[in-house]
Amino acid sequence: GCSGSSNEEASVEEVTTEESAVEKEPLDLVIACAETTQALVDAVIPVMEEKGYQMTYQMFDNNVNTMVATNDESVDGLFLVHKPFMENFNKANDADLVMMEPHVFAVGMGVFSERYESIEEMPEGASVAIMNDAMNMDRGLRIFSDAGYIKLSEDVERATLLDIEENPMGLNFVEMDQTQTVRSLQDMDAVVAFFSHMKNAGKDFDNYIIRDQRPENYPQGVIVKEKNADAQWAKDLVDAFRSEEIRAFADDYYGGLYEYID
Amino acid sequence: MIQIHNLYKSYHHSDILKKINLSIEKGEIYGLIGQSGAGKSTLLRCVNGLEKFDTGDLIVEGVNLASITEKELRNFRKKIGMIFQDFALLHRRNVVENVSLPMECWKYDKKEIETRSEALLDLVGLLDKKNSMPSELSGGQKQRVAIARALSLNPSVLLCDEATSALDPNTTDSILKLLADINKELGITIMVVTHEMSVVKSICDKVAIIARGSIVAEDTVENIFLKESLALKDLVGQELISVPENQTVIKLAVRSTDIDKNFLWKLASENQIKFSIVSANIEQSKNSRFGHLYISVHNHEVDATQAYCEANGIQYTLVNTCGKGAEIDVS
Amino acid sequence: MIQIHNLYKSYHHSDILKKINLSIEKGEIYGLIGQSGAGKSTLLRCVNGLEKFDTGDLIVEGVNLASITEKELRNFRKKIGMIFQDFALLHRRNVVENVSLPMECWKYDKKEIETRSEALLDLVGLLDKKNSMPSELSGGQKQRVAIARALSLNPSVLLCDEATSALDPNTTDSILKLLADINKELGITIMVVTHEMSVVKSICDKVAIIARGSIVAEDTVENIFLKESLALKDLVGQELISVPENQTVIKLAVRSTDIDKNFLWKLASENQIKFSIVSANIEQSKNSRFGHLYISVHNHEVDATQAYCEANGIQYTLVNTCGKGAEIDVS
Amino acid sequence: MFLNFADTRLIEYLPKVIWPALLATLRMLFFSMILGLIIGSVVAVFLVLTSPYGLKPNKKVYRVLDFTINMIRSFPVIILIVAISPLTRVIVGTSVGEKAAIVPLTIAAFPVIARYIEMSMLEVDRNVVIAAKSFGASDSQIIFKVLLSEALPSIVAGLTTTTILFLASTTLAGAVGAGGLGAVALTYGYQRFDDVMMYAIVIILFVMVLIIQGIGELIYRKIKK
Amino acid sequence: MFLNFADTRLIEYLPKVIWPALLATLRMLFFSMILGLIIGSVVAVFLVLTSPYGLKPNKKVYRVLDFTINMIRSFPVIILIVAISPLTRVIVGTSVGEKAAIVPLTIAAFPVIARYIEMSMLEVDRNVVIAAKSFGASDSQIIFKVLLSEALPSIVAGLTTTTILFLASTTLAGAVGAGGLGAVALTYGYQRFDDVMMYAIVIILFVMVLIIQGIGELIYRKIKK
Ligand SMILES: Nc1ncnc2c1ncn2[C@@H]1O[C@H](COP(=O)(O)OP(=O)(O)OP(=O)(O)O)[C@@H](O)[C@H]1O
Ligand SMILES: Nc1ncnc2c1ncn2[C@@H]1O[C@H](COP(=O)(O)OP(=O)(O)OP(=O)(O)O)[C@@H](O)[C@H]1O
Ligand code: MET
Ligand SMILES: [Mg+2]
Ligand SMILES: [Mg+2]
Repeated sequence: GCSGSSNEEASVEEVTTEESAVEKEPLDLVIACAETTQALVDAVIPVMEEKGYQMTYQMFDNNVNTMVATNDESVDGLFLVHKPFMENFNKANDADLVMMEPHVFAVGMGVFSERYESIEEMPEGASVAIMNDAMNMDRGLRIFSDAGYIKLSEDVERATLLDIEENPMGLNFVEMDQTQTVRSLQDMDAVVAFFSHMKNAGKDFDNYIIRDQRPENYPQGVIVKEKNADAQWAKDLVDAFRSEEIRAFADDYYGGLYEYID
Repeated sequence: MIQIHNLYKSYHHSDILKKINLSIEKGEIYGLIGQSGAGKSTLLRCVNGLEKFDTGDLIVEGVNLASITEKELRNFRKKIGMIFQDFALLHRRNVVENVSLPMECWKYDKKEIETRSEALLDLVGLLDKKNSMPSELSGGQKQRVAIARALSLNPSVLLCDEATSALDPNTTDSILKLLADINKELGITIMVVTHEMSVVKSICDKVAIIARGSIVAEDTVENIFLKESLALKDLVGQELISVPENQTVIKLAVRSTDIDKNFLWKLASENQIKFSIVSANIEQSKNSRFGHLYISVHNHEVDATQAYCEANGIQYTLVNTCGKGAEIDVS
Repeated sequence: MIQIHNLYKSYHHSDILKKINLSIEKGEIYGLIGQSGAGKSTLLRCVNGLEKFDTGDLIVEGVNLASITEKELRNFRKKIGMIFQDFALLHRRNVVENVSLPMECWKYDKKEIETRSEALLDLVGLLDKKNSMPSELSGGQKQRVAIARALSLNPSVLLCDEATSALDPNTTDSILKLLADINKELGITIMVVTHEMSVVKSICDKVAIIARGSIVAEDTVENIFLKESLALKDLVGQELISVPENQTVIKLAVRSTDIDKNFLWKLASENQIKFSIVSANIEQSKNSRFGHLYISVHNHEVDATQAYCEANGIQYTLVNTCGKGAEIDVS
Repeated sequence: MFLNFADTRLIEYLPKVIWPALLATLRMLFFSMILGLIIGSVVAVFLVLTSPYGLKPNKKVYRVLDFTINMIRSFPVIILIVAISPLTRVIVGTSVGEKAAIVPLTIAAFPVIARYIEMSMLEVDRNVVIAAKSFGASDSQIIFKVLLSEALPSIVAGLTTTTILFLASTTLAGAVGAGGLGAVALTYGYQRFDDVMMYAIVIILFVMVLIIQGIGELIYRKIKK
Repeated sequence: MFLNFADTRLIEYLPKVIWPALLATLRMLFFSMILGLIIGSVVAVFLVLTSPYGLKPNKKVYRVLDFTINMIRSFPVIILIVAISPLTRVIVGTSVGEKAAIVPLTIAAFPVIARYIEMSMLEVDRNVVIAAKSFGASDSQIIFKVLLSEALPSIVAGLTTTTILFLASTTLAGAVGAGGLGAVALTYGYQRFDDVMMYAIVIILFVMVLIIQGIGELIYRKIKK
């Protein structure tokens, strides 16, 4: 579902007409997004309109498919996933997506608990919910390793549970869906969660036990196919996301969730 | 004892049974005959409480089915065995399991179930097929399984819906003998729906003819067949007989008593009437021996024959009186 | 024409048909009788190619079924109508749709289908039930639908598997008359499996008795019933007859010719033998009139009776010779 | 489960998101079931035809069909969507959106439908088939005029169940940006922790289930006897 | 789809992840199908008993059962997982993990199974039921000795289909940390673009489908005639 009442059918049709008009500089743009970034993309539409673009968005509930769609030119670009995720996708699928410079922002991730105030308080073999998608599992594990609670093997790029070399506290990591970590707060000793999901669940995302130290390593930005990297519309889109107007909107709407990268 | 009083039943908007009145004594074997679609099976299912009726009373073994409760109905049915026209065997149980089912339902002892079902299968001649599935049986074999099943609970009333229609004469006889024996020994009441007149004659005490939902005749077997009401004629049809030239066919209804009195011999030897037999059907029925004899005599001997019959109390009918050889309908 | 040569068929490990040899002429009505489970239905299904057989040859209307291709089989079956013992109606089609189905399959004209199926339903007396579903029919009504359906394609061979077993005598007669008429007018060959001897007598030209998978007797109807081979006795069973004291029962097999010669009258008037009729069954069959007559005579008249029979060429059997009144088995 | 009515965006979303999503779900369900039914019937017919107990036993064809159906059924739908995305692009020109979602949904549905129909046809009284053979019905006539026709009530009941099952599956269409009620329930309800929204959509789905079941039962009763 | 065998971690993961996941899937599938079958049979029996055409028509009970089944069927499984998590917590003490996943899976499965069984029982020859009544079989005897027993082949076929359907559904159990093959395929294959891993797991799932179908058909053939 998309937000504009007339968008729903229009977006699908536009995707198909886009296909044939791919070579010429498009004035009509379709940007893929998901629930997490939809409000922001929606806010960008009027900014782009001022610049003479007719922009719509298409909503996905699956992160990978936004990249699939961009790569096969079913949509023009996307604003959703972070850079390492995109790079991984490129490598595995021989795709040529690029994240436009400058990046836009990053969203924080932290470890939360309703039972304990700190990791030290937690008992041997405490259960910890961790997100089951590749990028966020790595990122979540690195929060623990950066804080010195576990040791990850040196030679892996994207760590999984199998790459934990030392686990002195015997933390018992349980993989689950992104938002499900938040939902399992009362069943787990601790959970790894995005600030955004904590906020959406009506919980205080500042109340983390520990948080990630390098959010800038996971920047989000406008992603397009490489051949469009120099297109004016792509640059204009980046500018729109970074405009004061949108920053103000994001601060207001997401309550300081997004940390803009300058 | 079965008493049916003003029983009325309809499907949708058509009347199937109209004011049926019947009374069957305990231990009687009662025949129910009638055209295809007359309502015989429906009436039988009513007696068992399998079919609800609209109005009227139906009292079977002291139980009034018009006002029976679910619970009573179950116990009631234990005493009423039924053999269905379409057998209604369970497809997924083999022969012996089909026969055992009623006993299983009434929690008979395992051992007893086994011995009893084997004994029943032996009675109907299917012991060698005991492990066959119904789909591997011939039509008559299926019917015999249904018969064995219906007898398994030692019912005090047995309802047979064309229970021998798929059986050869010899097997039919043995099944009928079985039923008659059970009837005699255990005094069970049996209602027999059939279209085979020989079945009716050989085991029934009384018989009713049902036509288009009504009972149109009811009497002892001998009377029904000898009186040959219109109802019976409608049912069994007319037989074509060719009549020789200058001859008259006379139909004689004969009973055991006539037979014992050598009536035919007397006709020939004492009265010197030169008859010839056109058609004859004299059979041993359950209780007596009776039947019809069609003789033809020369036209000028008709009066003498008539006189002889009247003198000896033999029922007769002149079938034709015209002199030309012709095909006529006789019944 | 149907020629069966050394046909052999088994299920699993048991032989069902063993070296069957039969030859049925075009236009003949051929009866097949035998005990329940003898293999009648199986043989009939072989003739139609519905059942494969193990060895032997089966030539129907010039087609050898042992080596027929799928395609030929379909066209072959168009000419072979079959009435099934268990009706096999489609549950989800109403009466007229069931009758129409074969014609639909052979792409008859819509109009023709309609008129023809209504005509057929009229013939079997079910026009008023044309829109009923099979589940709303009585047993006999279902059977008549099956008959109408089997006739719909004007088959040149008709296979009837107990086609009248669920019908009352009158309806049976009208169906048999229908079959006989079709046979006469169109010269179609009919194979009739039945356990009703009256059916065999009234329409069949020839008859074969099958017992435990083998043909044990084959002859014209008159010969089969008058000769009363062991095979027939096995099939129709023994009738219990009570014999009066000092009397002997003599069984006479009578044919039209005897009947025409007033043999019984002569026995009484010319020979002065005081007989009494014990049991009689003389019927009109398709081609002639024949049957059996059981008479009882005083013991000292037995010789005279025998002499009379021999002089007049009447087949006879002494049924008992002992003097005491007793129940004996006669056939 | 506490429902927080204060925070829900239900009222705002009802006309803008939920209504179009409802229509999208109906369209996807309709087309994928129709296409699934068509393909499924054809496959079922060939299964019944070529099965070892069928009218024209053919081991090879039967094995291939059986294998294909089983293979498709072993794909988790989300993986199926990815695996067949090149095919989807060839067929509808794109791998995203409502039209594109119909392709994997159809592909996931037809094996289930085919099995249902096959199963129902196998339950048809053998004697009726024999009777049809006896008057020379061709294999296709036996399939269409006898097997399919006699099995119809059972097939209708199966289709009802399948349709309801796939109503829930259209949820997965959100993965390829096709929208639909399930996707809205997931994204705006589940992922945003807006329980009121989530349950509101479940109620809508429930009403749809009732309607589908009702229609199914109506047809079943109409055609059964 | 090209497969990059160089980058796959399949070999490494096979004993450490895939094997335990396979066992987890088998356990979840087994317990949810068994429990679903038990609850589903009971519900089906009551449906058949109380249906308007049943042995003991009872509109109220029938309506309630029918309503409940339809309601549960209208939940997308992932939402069902969330919706019943309080119940799950009461039953197994937590809403996370393998045991917890069995609860929603069972609850999702039993209505499907109940409908299947109900459907199969409705197809049983009415005359056989009448015959059972004629010798005084009680309602429960008619249900167990006649209806369930006669419908068994059809029920087995339905259960086979349902089991295969829910094999795919156990994938969703990954959402609540229950692991299982589907979750591994998603997390370690799909999300990580390790196609070799993904297809390896699909092949394992496929083999499981074949085995389930095979067992189902074996039983079907055994009990059918
Ligand atoms: N379910 C039904 N709905 C409508 N009509 C029915 C139904 N069942 C039976 N009938 C009709 O009721 C009449 C009586 O049927 P029944 O089965 O009692 O006949 P019958 O005397 O047993 O006939 P047969 O000798 O052919 O078996 C028939 O005309 C039949 O068509
Ligand atoms: N599918 C089968 N498997 C095993 N045995 C079978 C099968 N079908 C029939 N039979 C056996 O073959 C024999 C002949 O059966 P068939 O149906 O030909 O008998 P029938 O002469 O028609 O008997 P009826 O007069 O009782 O109908 C029977 O003993 C039967 O049990
Ligand atoms: N969905 C993004 C990711 O998985 C992050 C969005 S912010 C919660 O990388
Ligand atoms: Mg009847
Ligand atoms: Mg037979």
